[in-house]
Formats: sequence, structure tokens, C-alpha cells
Amino acid sequence: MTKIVRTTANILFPFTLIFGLYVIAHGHLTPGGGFQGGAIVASGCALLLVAYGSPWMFNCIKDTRLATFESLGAIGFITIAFLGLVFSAVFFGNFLTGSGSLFGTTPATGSTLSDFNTGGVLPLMNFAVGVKVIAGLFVIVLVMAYASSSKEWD
Amino acid sequence: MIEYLPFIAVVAMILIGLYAVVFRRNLIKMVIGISIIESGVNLFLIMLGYREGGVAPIFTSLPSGTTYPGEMVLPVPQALTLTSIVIGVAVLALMLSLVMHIYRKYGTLDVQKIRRLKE
Amino acid sequence: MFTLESGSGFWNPILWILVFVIIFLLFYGIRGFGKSAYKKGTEQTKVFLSGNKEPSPEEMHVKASNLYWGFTTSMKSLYSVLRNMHTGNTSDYILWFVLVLVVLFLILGVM
Amino acid sequence: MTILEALLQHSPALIIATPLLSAFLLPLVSRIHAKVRDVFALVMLGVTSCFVGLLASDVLSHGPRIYIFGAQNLHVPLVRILFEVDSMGIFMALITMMLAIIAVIYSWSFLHQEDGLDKYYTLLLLVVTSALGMELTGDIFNFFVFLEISCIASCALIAFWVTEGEALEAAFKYIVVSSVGALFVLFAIGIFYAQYNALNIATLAHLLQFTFLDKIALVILLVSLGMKAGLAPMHMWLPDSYGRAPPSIVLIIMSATLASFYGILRVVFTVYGNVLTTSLRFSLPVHVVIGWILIALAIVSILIGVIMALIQTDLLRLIGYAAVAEIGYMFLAIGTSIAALGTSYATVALHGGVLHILNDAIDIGLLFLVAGAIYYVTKKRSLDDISGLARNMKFTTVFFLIGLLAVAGMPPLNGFTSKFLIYESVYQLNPILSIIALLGSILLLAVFIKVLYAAFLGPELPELQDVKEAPKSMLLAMGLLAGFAICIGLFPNLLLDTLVKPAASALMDHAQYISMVIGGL
Repeated sequence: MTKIVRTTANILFPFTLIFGLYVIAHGHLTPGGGFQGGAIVASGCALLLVAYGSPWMFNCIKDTRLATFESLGAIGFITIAFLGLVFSAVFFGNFLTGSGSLFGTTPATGSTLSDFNTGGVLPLMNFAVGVKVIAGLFVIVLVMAYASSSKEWD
Repeated sequence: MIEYLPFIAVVAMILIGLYAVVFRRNLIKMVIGISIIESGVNLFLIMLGYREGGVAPIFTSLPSGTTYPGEMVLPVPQALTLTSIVIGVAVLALMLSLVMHIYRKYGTLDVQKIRRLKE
Repeated sequence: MFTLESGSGFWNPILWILVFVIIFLLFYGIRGFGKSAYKKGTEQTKVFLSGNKEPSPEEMHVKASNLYWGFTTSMKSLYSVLRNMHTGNTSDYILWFVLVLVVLFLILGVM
Repeated sequence: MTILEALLQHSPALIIATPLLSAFLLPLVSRIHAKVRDVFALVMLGVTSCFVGLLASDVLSHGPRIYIFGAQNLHVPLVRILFEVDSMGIFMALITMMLAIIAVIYSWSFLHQEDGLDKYYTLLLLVVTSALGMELTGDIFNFFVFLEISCIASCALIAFWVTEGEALEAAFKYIVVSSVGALFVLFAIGIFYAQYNALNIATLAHLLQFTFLDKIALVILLVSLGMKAGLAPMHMWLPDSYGRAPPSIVLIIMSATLASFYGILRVVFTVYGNVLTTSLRFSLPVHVVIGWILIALAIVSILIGVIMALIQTDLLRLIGYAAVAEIGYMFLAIGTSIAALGTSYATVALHGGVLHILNDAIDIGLLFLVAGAIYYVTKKRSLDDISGLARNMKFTTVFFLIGLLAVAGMPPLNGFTSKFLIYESVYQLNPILSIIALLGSILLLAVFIKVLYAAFLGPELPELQDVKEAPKSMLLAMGLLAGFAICIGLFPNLLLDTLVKPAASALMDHAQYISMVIGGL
């Protein structure tokens, strides 16, 4: 791609990243969450992919590493569900809510300013899903782009 | 009448999608057809949860003066739609990668020619 | 434990196996009558095809698609319908789905 | 509370969570060593089977159990995801675990030269998770989610031999068919939610009125789940994908297919259980109409399955058509039991149908494993190219004979026990149906006699002179299934009394299923 496209992609990529991470982090307060934010971050990565080409991207990051991250995200999600079983005796139990510790504040009902420190295990699950979706969607786009650009087609 | 309009749109989208799957010969267009069916079903689910004049079901940012939960739109169909969208993305990615590989093996995207398995 | 009742009949595998064993023993006994005339390694055990040489395995091999030739030939009209039905076209698979859906809609809609 | 009680209480969740967790751990485990990965998959499935067994022993003695995700008690409004486990669900879960363990044992030798096996085992465990989820869930939307997971994961597994164009074609057909089917299921779920504001199966069954929209939802659910179960004339994807997937995978896909069949049972008997006796126009009750629709489609399945199987030359594809016929028998049994609801032979038909689910899994599974063994040693798919294998593959031949007799419903093997119940009960509904079913069985026997003659008997071809017997783990897997076939054939009542009759009565007794949830509110 031309220098104009690459420069634009360079400028836009951090903003996309920040916005995606914001959507993941505020998943328990506003519309959005792990999947939506992950999709935004992955689309930012896809922007870089388009601008710089898949062989360059393939040199930067290996698809096996992304697959490992995807597994880690899924494992994190299920581990939190298992922790619910351990601490509150229910699978997927929300053992952090109301505890006063991490993400443990109980929010006030009605129109309040969003309190980030609420939601119990939901933000943690959003992070786990976010990691999985970023890695998963990006590996799909990367492998597809690499396969369709390779010379085997002819 | 106007309140039935979205449901007519749902049926129309499902029929358009089915038309694309059944009568279009290009594999990519069939995949698009399935996506249209999926959008139709998602629109249907979203319509079920709509309340006239309702606000978004966000617990902490209700406009002042509204009461919980009578004036929110229903959140459950939105959660269902979200799940369905996530699944739809996975199905779409899988179908497109299969189409890529099929094109590599068969050299065509015409569904009439991709029928080595028959009878 | 062995008897399966269906309300109008019953099925007992042990009885069946007993009958089977008895029939097998009978046949084995009958087979024993001819056993004394059988000598291994003589002309008696060679293949005899009216004096012709025994063909090679490839020539003797009856292919699976030729088995039941009579049945498939006599049912040709049925098979041509079924072959036309199984087009292998993905669109047709969905078309059948839609057709069955419409027919059942009509049946339950009339009811 | 002892540890056993705690495990029992949480076993519905653990049954889903264990294979799911191990599915995502597998890519990491497989980095250690390939052997560790294979053992890990088997051990995790073993642990899951222990939970299933524990839950089964409790459910069979103490009645259905519910498990609420994320909360201790039920609250109004019921928005929680529930798992409701009754005898029918646990019976299906046992079948799924049996198929999964045998498939893993088989794939040790069968696929040991292939690469990409870490993803293979991950997807395999995902399909097992989704099948178990479909069978244990008490929430209809959750059912849809597991249905879609099974579609996606089994499609990727069908395309496992990605270098063959036909495998890709089969996978594409499968994903198109099953995603369209699943989207229609979602549409039907939307119709339910629009009317009753509920997604829980028990609540839905409690509230259902059989309005016009419910009729539409019933038709959509019957047809789309029937398509996923391989009911003719929507069966065409089934021989394609069964014939092109690795045979160890066919067992796994079969468990997903049978879970869709279970979905039909659950929809008809439980969700529509209250309204089955409502009269429609011409004073015909609902159950007669639905029953005869299912019987008609079942007869079509049996006939198309056996007649098309007769002209196949590709062995795996041939068995795929035989699987269509076997599914026809299952639908014939439940169609009879619905059409004749209330009579004594309806119960017998249901017993036959439920037992036939297990027998179909064993028989067709055994035949696929044998066909896979033939493919493994000869690398040939077509029956035209193989001959005289019995000389070198003695065990495989014996297993094939057992599978042949079992699938054709010959006494004293397991296929006969369930088909006997089906013939006897269908005869009382309509003798002609019974005759057609018998004719189907005879044709099925003819089909497999052809395979026996073409593959195992006949002259020994020169290029097949030095074939060897299949490896030990494949023989073990086939032997296990053959052992099940003989045991069920010899002791039919043992299984019928312990598992099948409770499962059938759990289906018939929808009031108990409903009261488990409604009573707790």
C-alpha cells in the first residue's frame, strides 16, 4: 500500500486500540463488552494488515502465538466460572459482587455516575472474552489474508 | 399497521436470504444469503424486546424521571441477539474459509459445478 | 432377564441360540457322513472348471457395482427418479428443506 | 455435605465444564508431547463419563434434577439458565460419552500420521460438549447455542482431510444446511419468546396454548431439527458428510445428530406435551396429525436410505445411507408412539424408539469403524477396488459380520431387540407400515451382504496381498462396540429396565418435568 495509507493506518491504529479496550473495560456499565471491544481491536489489527500486507504481519506475529492467546482467554473464562463454584458454591457464581474488594462495590439504583468498581466477576470475564476474541478474530483475518495472497493460487 | 412493518421486513429478509441460497449459483452469494437470513432473525429478536418510547436498558444511566424497569426496552432479546451475532461471525468465517479452499480445489465458485458428491 | 415382552409377543435370545445350536449340530452331523470320502492333497480338492485353466484373481473379481445388477436394472425407473433427486447441489438441499416446510405449513394450516 | 454429594450437586455443570476446559487446555498440553495429548483427551472424557455416571445413578433413583447457573435458588422472573436433567437426557448423555470415548481410542492409531491433531481433539471435545449441553439443558435458547456450537465444530471436523476437495464440499454443504436449520430454530424460539416471554422449556410447556404461531413454531422446529437429524427428504447432507469425514469423526457427528433427534423428542413430548390432545379441525387431535407426519417422513427415510445404499460403491457413503434408514426407524417408532398416544403399544413403540437410538449409535458406529479400518489398510474408498480382505483381516471381518447382522436387525444381536419392539407396535397401528419396515430391514441385509461379498470374500487381488490387520487401538474400539452389540442382544431386558423404560416414562410424564421448575418458583 502507499505511504498515505500506511501513515493513516499508523495514526488510526492507537485510537482504535484505545477505543476497543475502553469498550472491553466498560462492558459491565455500557453497551459492549468482551466480544464487541475485541472485534474493534481486531479490526484495528486488520487495518494494519491491509496497510502493510500479510507477509509483513506474519513475520511480526505468529498465528500459533495468537492461538495460544485464544486458548488462554477461554481458559480464563472457564476458570472464573470454576472459581464461582469454589467461592460461592454455584458454577458461574458472582463471588466478587458486594464483597467490597476488587470490582466489589454495589452500585446505586437509578441515574448515577458510572462506578467502574462494580460488577463482580463480569469485568474479569469481559477481559477474558476480550483476549479470546482479539486473538481469535485476528488469527482468522491473518490466516485468510495470508492464504489468499500466497502464490499457491495459480 | 405501522407497528407490523418490522415483522414484514423480517419475513422479507428471510425470504430474500432463502432466495439467494436457493437460486444464486455463486458460493459467495449463498453465504451472503445466509447472512441476510441471520440478520432477519436478529431483527425479529430485537423487535420482540422493543417498547414504544423505552430507553436503553442500562442500569446506571437512566434519564432522570424514568423508573426502573418499566420504561426500559427488554434486555433479554438484546442478549439473545448478541449471542446470535457472535455465533454468526464464527459461521461466516468458517464458511468463507471453506469457500476459499473449495475455490482452490475446484477452480470455480459455481455451485452447479461443485457436486462431486452426488447420488 | 432374557425375555423381552412387547405386550403382544415375546423374544428370548437364549431360546433362539439353542435352536440355532441344535440346527448347527444336525448339519454338522450330516456333513460328517461325507467326510470319510474326502482326501486332502489329491485331485479331488483342485478347482475344476470344465477342463479350462483357472482364471487370475483380477478376471474372477466381480466388482461391487455389478452385484445386484438384476435388481438395479429392473428398478431402473425408480433409480432414475432417485438419482435425479440426489443432485448433490447445495441449493437443492435447502430447496427440499423449504419444500417440506411449506408442505407441513399447509397441512397444519388447514387443520 | 460430603465431597460426593457436592460433586453430585454440581455434576450438571461439571459435565459441560470439564470437556470445555480440556478443549481449550489441549492446544497447550499438546505442546508437551503428542502422547500426553492423546492420553489427556481420553482421561478428561473419562472424568466427564464419571460425572455422567454419577448423575445417571442419582437421576434414575431419585427423579429429575435441576441446576441453576449463577444463583442458589429460582427467582421470578426466571431469566437464569437452567439445566434440567431427567432420565431421557442422561440416557442420551451416556450414549454421547460412549461414542466419544470409542472415537478417541480409535483415532489414536487411525490418525497418528496426520498433523493438526491438537485442533482435531479440541474440536472433538467441543462437539462432545455441545451434544451434552443439548441433552442436559432446560433452556431452549441455550439449546440453540449448543446446536450452533455443534454445527461449527463438526463442520470443521468434516473438513479434516482438507487436501481432498470432496471433504471441503461435504463440509460446505453441512455448514450451509445446518446454519440455515439453526437460524430457523432461532426464529421459532423468537416466536415462543414473543408469546410467552419465557425461554425455559418447562415454563414454555406450562404456558403453551397452541395458537396459530405455535403451529408455525412446531413445524419449523420439527423440520429444522429433522434436517439436522437426517430425516428424508432433507437427508442429502448426511451421506456426503458421513462419507467424507474421518470415520472416528463420524461417531462424534453422530452424537450431535442424535442430540438433534433428542431435541425433536423434547419439543414434541415436553414443550407441546400439554396440547398434544387438543382437537383440531375434523376433530383430529394434534398428536395424530404430528404422528402421521413423522411416520410418513420416516417411511420415506427408510426406503430412500436402503434403496440408495444398494447402488453405492463408496463404502463410507453406503453406510451413510444406511444411517439414514436407521434414523427412519427411530422416527417411525416415535411417530407411532405419538400417533397412538395413550394406547399400550404407544409405550412399547417409544421403548423401541429410545432403545433404537442406542442401537443405531452402536451398529452404524461399528460399521463406520470397520470401514475406516479397511480404508486405513488399503487406502481405497471404492468397493470395486477391494476384494478378499478376510484372508488378512480376520478380526475386522468378524466385527463387520457382527455389525452387519446387528444393523439388519438379525437375531440375536442388538438391532433385533429394538426393531422387534418397533415392528410389534407399528403392526398394531397399521400392518402395512410394519411390512415396509421389515422390507427395509431385508434390503439393509442385502446391502451389507453385498459389502461382505465385495470387500471380504472373493478372490485375493495381487495389490492387496500384503495388507495387515488394523492396529490394536482400532481393534479395541471396534471390539468394544461389538461387545456392546452382543451384550444388548443377549440381555435386552437388562438395559430396557434400567435405562430405556425410565427414559421413555420421563418423556411421557411431561407434568413432572414442568413441575420441577414451576413448583420451585
